Amino acid sequence: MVNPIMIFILFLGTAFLFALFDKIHRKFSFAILQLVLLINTFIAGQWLYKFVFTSQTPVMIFTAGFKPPFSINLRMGLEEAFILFAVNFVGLLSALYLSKSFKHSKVYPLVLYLMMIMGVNGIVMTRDLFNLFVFLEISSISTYALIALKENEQRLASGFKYMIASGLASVFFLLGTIFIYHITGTLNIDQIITHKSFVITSLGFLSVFTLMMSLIIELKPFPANGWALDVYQTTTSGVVSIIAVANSAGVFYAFYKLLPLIPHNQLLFIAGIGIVSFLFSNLIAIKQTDSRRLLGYSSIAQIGLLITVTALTRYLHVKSSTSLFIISSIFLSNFIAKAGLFWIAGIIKKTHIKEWAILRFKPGLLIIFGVFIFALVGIPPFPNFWAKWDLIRFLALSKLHIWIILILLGSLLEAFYLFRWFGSIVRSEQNEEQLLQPAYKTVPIIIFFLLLIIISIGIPIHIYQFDILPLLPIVGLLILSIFDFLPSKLKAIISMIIIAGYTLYIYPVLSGVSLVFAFIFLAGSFIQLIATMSRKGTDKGFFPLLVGMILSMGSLLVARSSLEFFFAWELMTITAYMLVLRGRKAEKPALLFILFSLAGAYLLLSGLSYAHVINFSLVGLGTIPISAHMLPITAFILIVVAFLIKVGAVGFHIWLPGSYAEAEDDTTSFMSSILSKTGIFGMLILLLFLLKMNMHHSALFTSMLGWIGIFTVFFGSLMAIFQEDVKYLLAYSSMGQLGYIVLCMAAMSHLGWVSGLYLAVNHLFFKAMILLAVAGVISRVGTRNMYEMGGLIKKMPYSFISVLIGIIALSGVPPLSGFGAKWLIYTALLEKGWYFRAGLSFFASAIAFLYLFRLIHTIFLGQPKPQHQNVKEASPFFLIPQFLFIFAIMAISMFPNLIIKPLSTFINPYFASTIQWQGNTLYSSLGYWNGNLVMYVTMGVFMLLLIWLIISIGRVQKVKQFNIVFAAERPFKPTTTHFAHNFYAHYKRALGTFVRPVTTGFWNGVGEWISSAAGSIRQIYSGNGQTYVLYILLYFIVLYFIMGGK
Amino acid sequence: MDTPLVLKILYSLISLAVITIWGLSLGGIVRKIYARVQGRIGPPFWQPFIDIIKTYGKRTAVTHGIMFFLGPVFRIAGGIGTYLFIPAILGSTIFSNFSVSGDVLLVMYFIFFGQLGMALGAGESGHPYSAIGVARGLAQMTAFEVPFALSIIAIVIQYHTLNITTIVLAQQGSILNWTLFTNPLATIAALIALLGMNMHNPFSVVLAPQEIPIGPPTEFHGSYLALMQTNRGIFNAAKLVLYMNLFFGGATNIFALIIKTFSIYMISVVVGVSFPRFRTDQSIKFFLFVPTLIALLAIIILVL
Amino acid sequence: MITVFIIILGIIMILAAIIAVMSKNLLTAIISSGVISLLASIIYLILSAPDVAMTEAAIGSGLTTIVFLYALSRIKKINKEIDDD
Amino acid sequence: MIKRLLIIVVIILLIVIFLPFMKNVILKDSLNELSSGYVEKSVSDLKTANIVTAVVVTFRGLDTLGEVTVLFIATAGVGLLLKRKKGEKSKKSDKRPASEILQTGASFLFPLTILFGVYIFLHGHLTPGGGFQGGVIIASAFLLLLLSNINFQFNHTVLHWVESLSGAFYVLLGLLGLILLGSFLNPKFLPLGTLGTLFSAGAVPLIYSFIGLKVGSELSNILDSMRGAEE
Amino acid sequence: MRYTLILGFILFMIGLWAMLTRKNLFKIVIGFSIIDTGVHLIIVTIGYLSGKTAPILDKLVTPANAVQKVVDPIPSALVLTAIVIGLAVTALMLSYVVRLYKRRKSLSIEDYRELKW
Repeated sequence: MVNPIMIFILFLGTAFLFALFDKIHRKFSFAILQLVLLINTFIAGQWLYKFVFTSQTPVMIFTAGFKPPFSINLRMGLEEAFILFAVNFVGLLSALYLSKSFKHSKVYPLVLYLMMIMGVNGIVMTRDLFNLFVFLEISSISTYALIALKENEQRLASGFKYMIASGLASVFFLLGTIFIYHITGTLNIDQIITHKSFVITSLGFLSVFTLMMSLIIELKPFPANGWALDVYQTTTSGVVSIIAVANSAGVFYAFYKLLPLIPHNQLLFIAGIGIVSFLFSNLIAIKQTDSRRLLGYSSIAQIGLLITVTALTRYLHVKSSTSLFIISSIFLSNFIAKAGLFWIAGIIKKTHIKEWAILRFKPGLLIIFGVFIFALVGIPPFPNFWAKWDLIRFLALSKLHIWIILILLGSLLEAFYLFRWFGSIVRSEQNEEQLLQPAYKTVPIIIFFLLLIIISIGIPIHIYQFDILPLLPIVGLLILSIFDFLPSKLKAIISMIIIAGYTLYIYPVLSGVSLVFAFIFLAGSFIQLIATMSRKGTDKGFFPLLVGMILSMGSLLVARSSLEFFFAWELMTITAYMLVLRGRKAEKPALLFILFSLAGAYLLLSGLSYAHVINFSLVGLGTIPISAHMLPITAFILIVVAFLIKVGAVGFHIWLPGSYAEAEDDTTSFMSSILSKTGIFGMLILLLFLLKMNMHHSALFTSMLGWIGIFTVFFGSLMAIFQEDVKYLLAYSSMGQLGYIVLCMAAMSHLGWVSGLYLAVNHLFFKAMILLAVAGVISRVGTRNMYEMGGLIKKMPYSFISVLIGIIALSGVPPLSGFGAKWLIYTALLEKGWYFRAGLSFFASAIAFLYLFRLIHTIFLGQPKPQHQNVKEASPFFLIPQFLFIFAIMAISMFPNLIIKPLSTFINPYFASTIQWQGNTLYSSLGYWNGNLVMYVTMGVFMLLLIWLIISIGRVQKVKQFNIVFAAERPFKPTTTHFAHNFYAHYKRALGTFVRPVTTGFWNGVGEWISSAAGSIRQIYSGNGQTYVLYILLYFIVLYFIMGGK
Repeated sequence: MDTPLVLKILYSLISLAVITIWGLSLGGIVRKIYARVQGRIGPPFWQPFIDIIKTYGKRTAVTHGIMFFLGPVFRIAGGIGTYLFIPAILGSTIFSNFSVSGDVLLVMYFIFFGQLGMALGAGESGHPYSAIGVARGLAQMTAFEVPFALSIIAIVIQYHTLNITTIVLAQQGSILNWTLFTNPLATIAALIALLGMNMHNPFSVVLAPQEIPIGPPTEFHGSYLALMQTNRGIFNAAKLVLYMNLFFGGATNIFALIIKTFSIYMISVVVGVSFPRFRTDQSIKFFLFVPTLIALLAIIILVL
Repeated sequence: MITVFIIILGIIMILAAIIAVMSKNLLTAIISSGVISLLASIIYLILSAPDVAMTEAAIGSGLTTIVFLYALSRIKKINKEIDDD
Repeated sequence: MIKRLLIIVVIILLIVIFLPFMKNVILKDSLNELSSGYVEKSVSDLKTANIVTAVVVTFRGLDTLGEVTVLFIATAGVGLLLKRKKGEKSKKSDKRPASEILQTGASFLFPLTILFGVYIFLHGHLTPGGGFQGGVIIASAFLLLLLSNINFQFNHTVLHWVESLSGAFYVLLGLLGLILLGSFLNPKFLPLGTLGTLFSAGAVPLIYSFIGLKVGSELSNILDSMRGAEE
Repeated sequence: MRYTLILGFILFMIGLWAMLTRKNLFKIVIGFSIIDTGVHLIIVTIGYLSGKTAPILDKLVTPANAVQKVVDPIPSALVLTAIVIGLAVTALMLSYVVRLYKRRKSLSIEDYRELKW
């Protein structure tokens, strides 16, 4: 093992001789610089390897031949090795990134660069308080100087502000150090910590406070951090990435080292400092348009989070390995992502975030950018995700509710601006511009990207002992990414094969209700994949995401623990988000989608954490004996709201119409007919737990849930009838239908669940059918506004048929399967005694009839438009799945027992059955229904009459358009003759009050409020360096009094 | 099923024939009464039969397309189906129809079948008036379905069953056992809904002869119209039979059926002649307010 | 005796500091701040820290002042260049 | 005005907060364990008469190495900011040359000053002063030259070599301690000698000398940069 | 020597006052160096033991009585370092001032605040 002191020797030896090396040639000196960083990375890596993979214990390195406290000693342990490795590695890469700047600069920047990295190394290793000060100064002073690299006015101004702020902080450090020395008589950190009882005296407290405040100010807490933002905004990319990650890492580690000095009861204040920084930085970032300043805010926020987490885990006495894992995961996510993003910023060379749109033409870089952003937000499998999981779990365990709320709130704000940025890039309409991507700049980015991926895969496997099963979605995604160059049709087939294979693979563990959902998720997807073959060209990116999403849904079914469930859930969310974002106008809807989904995911996360005893999954349901306290009421509510968001329950629905409608047309059908059911699946698991543990007040909760369900049905249907855009109409319709399912599940009875599952399956059939048909139509006519269509029945008869069957099935008109759903629902509701809900749902189903008629009428009936004269029938790829679904609907309409019987069997373990079969007649406690006979009677009557009509009429002439009775005049403009626009104007007059956008208004209000808050808070950053110094002092004073200084 | 299928079909045909004749006659009678009220002599009560025979006799020359063609078929199949799923006379094998297929929910939803077909047929004709009429009709339908459904829910609460035969059975014995008396609020609500269903004044804006010639059926003629006229008789009667079963103690023989359906129909007629026409939004608001509240009250009383 | 001496030195230092801060003339300010260091080094001597005293005298009052003066002169030079242009 | 008021309030509050620093400090009258240990060890183990030097060069040698580094960084930083790039023209200074007396005096004093500086750091382990103080004196010698002769150009090559090599040797001495005695910056690999003589205290005087050279050349460099010299 | 301690803090506050209120960049740097001087004074005071002599062995201070005779050498060692660091920072700050002035021809800190929010 190489003595870690060699790191310093190497750094200093080369730095001191650097001027001489440089006299030989810049290439030579630069190579030396690279070599030093490489060797040091290697040394640190070697230690890291030892600590991780062998039972190496931390070592102390003494200097000057004396033992501490007489001499300064260094420590090399797991934490140190980890940070040193990261810092030296990022130093190496950033040096590569800067190679061109270095080539043309004076010799000084190279030296300064080396010293900056060495400073951080020293900060991390030293165990002597004053030595820490020296190294802090080394790294700050070299930073001050490096800020002026490629000098311009703004860099100078920001550098100066940085110097006075940081200079003040170091004065505080010095003051604290000397008084601590005065009290304890030592400068050795470990000794000081063992004597830490001195902190209770007023002098002791003040000393420690001053010392810690110095470090905290160096960590740039809100609001005492204006100078840091200026530095982030202006400094050249290669340098700022080091400042943002390596320097911060060093200071953070110093803070971590000294944290034991803080008395236990004061730790929460420290955590508070962090959380304030986290929340407000993320809040203000919302208003930020300068890309680097935005990244700066994000960095500061992440450091704030780190401070919070460190203080909290310490406060909670979390096991050191666990807390280390949490902290290092958050650290690493930010470290890699932020460095990468700043590097990318240097390639883009644009300041405004909108101008980053040029990334759109560089798919590789865009993917990397996206991955970095996802890593920051904490999307699985990136490290932040795992950290968040463990962290929230601990907080929930210790009942630190407010911290959970604040942390998740801040994360949501962060997700908001990051995803907004991402979305605006993907969906911008900016033209392509030349973008130089020199290798020396891209290589570091790619290396970090790969590193991130490797770590992200490693964590679940090594730390959480994941086997391949929960990781299959990622595998699927990767496989399809490899084949992404193939034409769409081929990829669709590969996707189908993968899904089929996956289904076979998981089939043995499926049973009962999971079979039903497997059918919906996997078989449903399989069939709809046929429609995706209509895509032209290679259509990059679509299939990997789609397969990822589908397999994640499959993962939900076979999850064995809460973690696996949540993992799959988040994976599904993010892939769905990316799919939505592919829609042409999907920027805003996709943002809403991801925001609400993430909010839901965070609720789920906290809910699962509160109910940490249970394994929230179908499999987990049977594993342990369950008692009532395992699912606290808070957990129940949190989880249920999470799923309600997913199904788009009223109040949380505003994300739904836009994202369903603006996604690509075939994607919409996946989302609406399949993805939406995941919320139902989750709710089902939750209700099963509820059922098993006999929770107090559970009747009240399910009753509330029922009301939410029925209001979702009502408002969804009502809003659907006023839509002019066919996809919005169908989106609202989905919302309504999902509401029915929620209502049924909430009934908590055998019949209720049977009807819920029945409707879920049925909804898959008819909604997929209608949406695919509509997608086919849109693909031909090129518009989504229904009033711009009309009379298409003659051009697209097959699509018409499937829409017709679809709407009959949806509206519940006998004899098709939809009536079965209605019959089951009403019987269940009446049996349950939910009379008003039954009444309202009857009203809603009548309203559904309105929008369905409008759908079929305005598209297929009425007057055709002249521009659609040459429209052809939709592509067979759209038609094939539709007809498969028609077949399915016909089958279960004829023989409802085909589906109801198995469903009933699946539900039997949970509820006593209240239905029975006599032949083909289904008897409930209230009524009966013979689907078979209804079909025969109806068809019989219908056929008889049809034959009669054909016979009685004889030959008829098929007339042309406009050959209609029209008060002696012939209308000649189809546009005016086709009664389609604002179809239900009178209805709006009557019931318009119910569809006033109250919810949208509410959420808009929330958004505006947040935005204006951000706008006014950021005014504190006046740009004046002196004001920033004043803030630092105020911050110092206020905190002193808050923390109860005596 | 005790009765063999062939026999069952035969019985149903008989039952259907009877109800068709009665339904059409009822229409004639009502027109007569209208005329008398307005001081005219009016057509004879068999006028509907004549009309139907006449329209059948006309040449059916034009079709606008397949749905246009199927529309009337849907419509009358809906009417016939609705009737066939209701047991018309208690205890009668002939008039029990195909009520074994389903309960009152089936009947309620089967009503939509005809509506939908009609709407589709009218839609394909491409005539704007048809579309306007359909929009109005459907909108109004959603509104009157609410009190109707609520009063049926009230009945279900009352009798703990969805089975029409059982409901009728429960009302036997005394006139006081009728739902009309045991649950007057529900009955009133349902009767108001019936006004809308029959599209008589004040809820006749769907057909609005002056504004949008005759609404949805504008483009239909010849055999199409004949089918629809027939349906008007059957469907009308079917609804009345349903009401009779649910609220008026059902019928144990054909005469009771005739008397009761006539009386129920008269109620709507009387109201019809004495009110002006509502606009669609007015009628929607009306249905969702007065009768809905009444029906809700009925349910609340029952639950308590 | 020493205490009185220190108090007198202290008062002079404070005065010098105030002059350094308040003076409109930069040169005066720079010289005053040099004086502070110089006096501080005397105090260090009194406090039995001759090493520190030497360093403070050499670096704090000597070099620092010179660096200040150099900076000032460069600024004046820049001004002159503007005037020349 | 409000801001001014706020500043006053801030300073008053800071004074209030810092009161314990002034009030509660119990000024001691005997050495604590650590410092008495230093006194004993520097006498017995290091044979260094100037205990501060023992602390600076040996016990807290890493600090001093860092300190030299800080100066080094400052040199580089000032150089980065203020040195003209090679070949970049500077306006001819129209300053009047210094008087003859000053020029002559300077060239006379220059070697003497250098010598004095060297003396200071060579005796760092015996008397007050040491590498830093000596280094500053060396730098002041150069300053003298600069002041007396405005067109004076440092011989950069020599300066670079001195600066680089003295730094490197400093590190090398530390490394020798590591190699020979197992710990970095351990000066005991040279004979300790007798307390109070020039050749005592192991490698301490050697180290301090390199520090002196290093500091001297660095400070000269800073001054040179401040003056606006070429790279 | 509580006086020097207090003196140190007074210098600290005066320097702080300069940093907060003077608009001139030079004055801010001067303020900073005054703060530094104050802090150095504080540190040295902490090491002082009343009535003791410098930690250098000579005729009066022998190896035998050194422990009883000398002041604490550690703060002195620390201050040495701190002074040098202070010089480094000051020199760098002044370089910035020169460069800023070269570009903007202004010494007022209020002229350098276009970066904000």
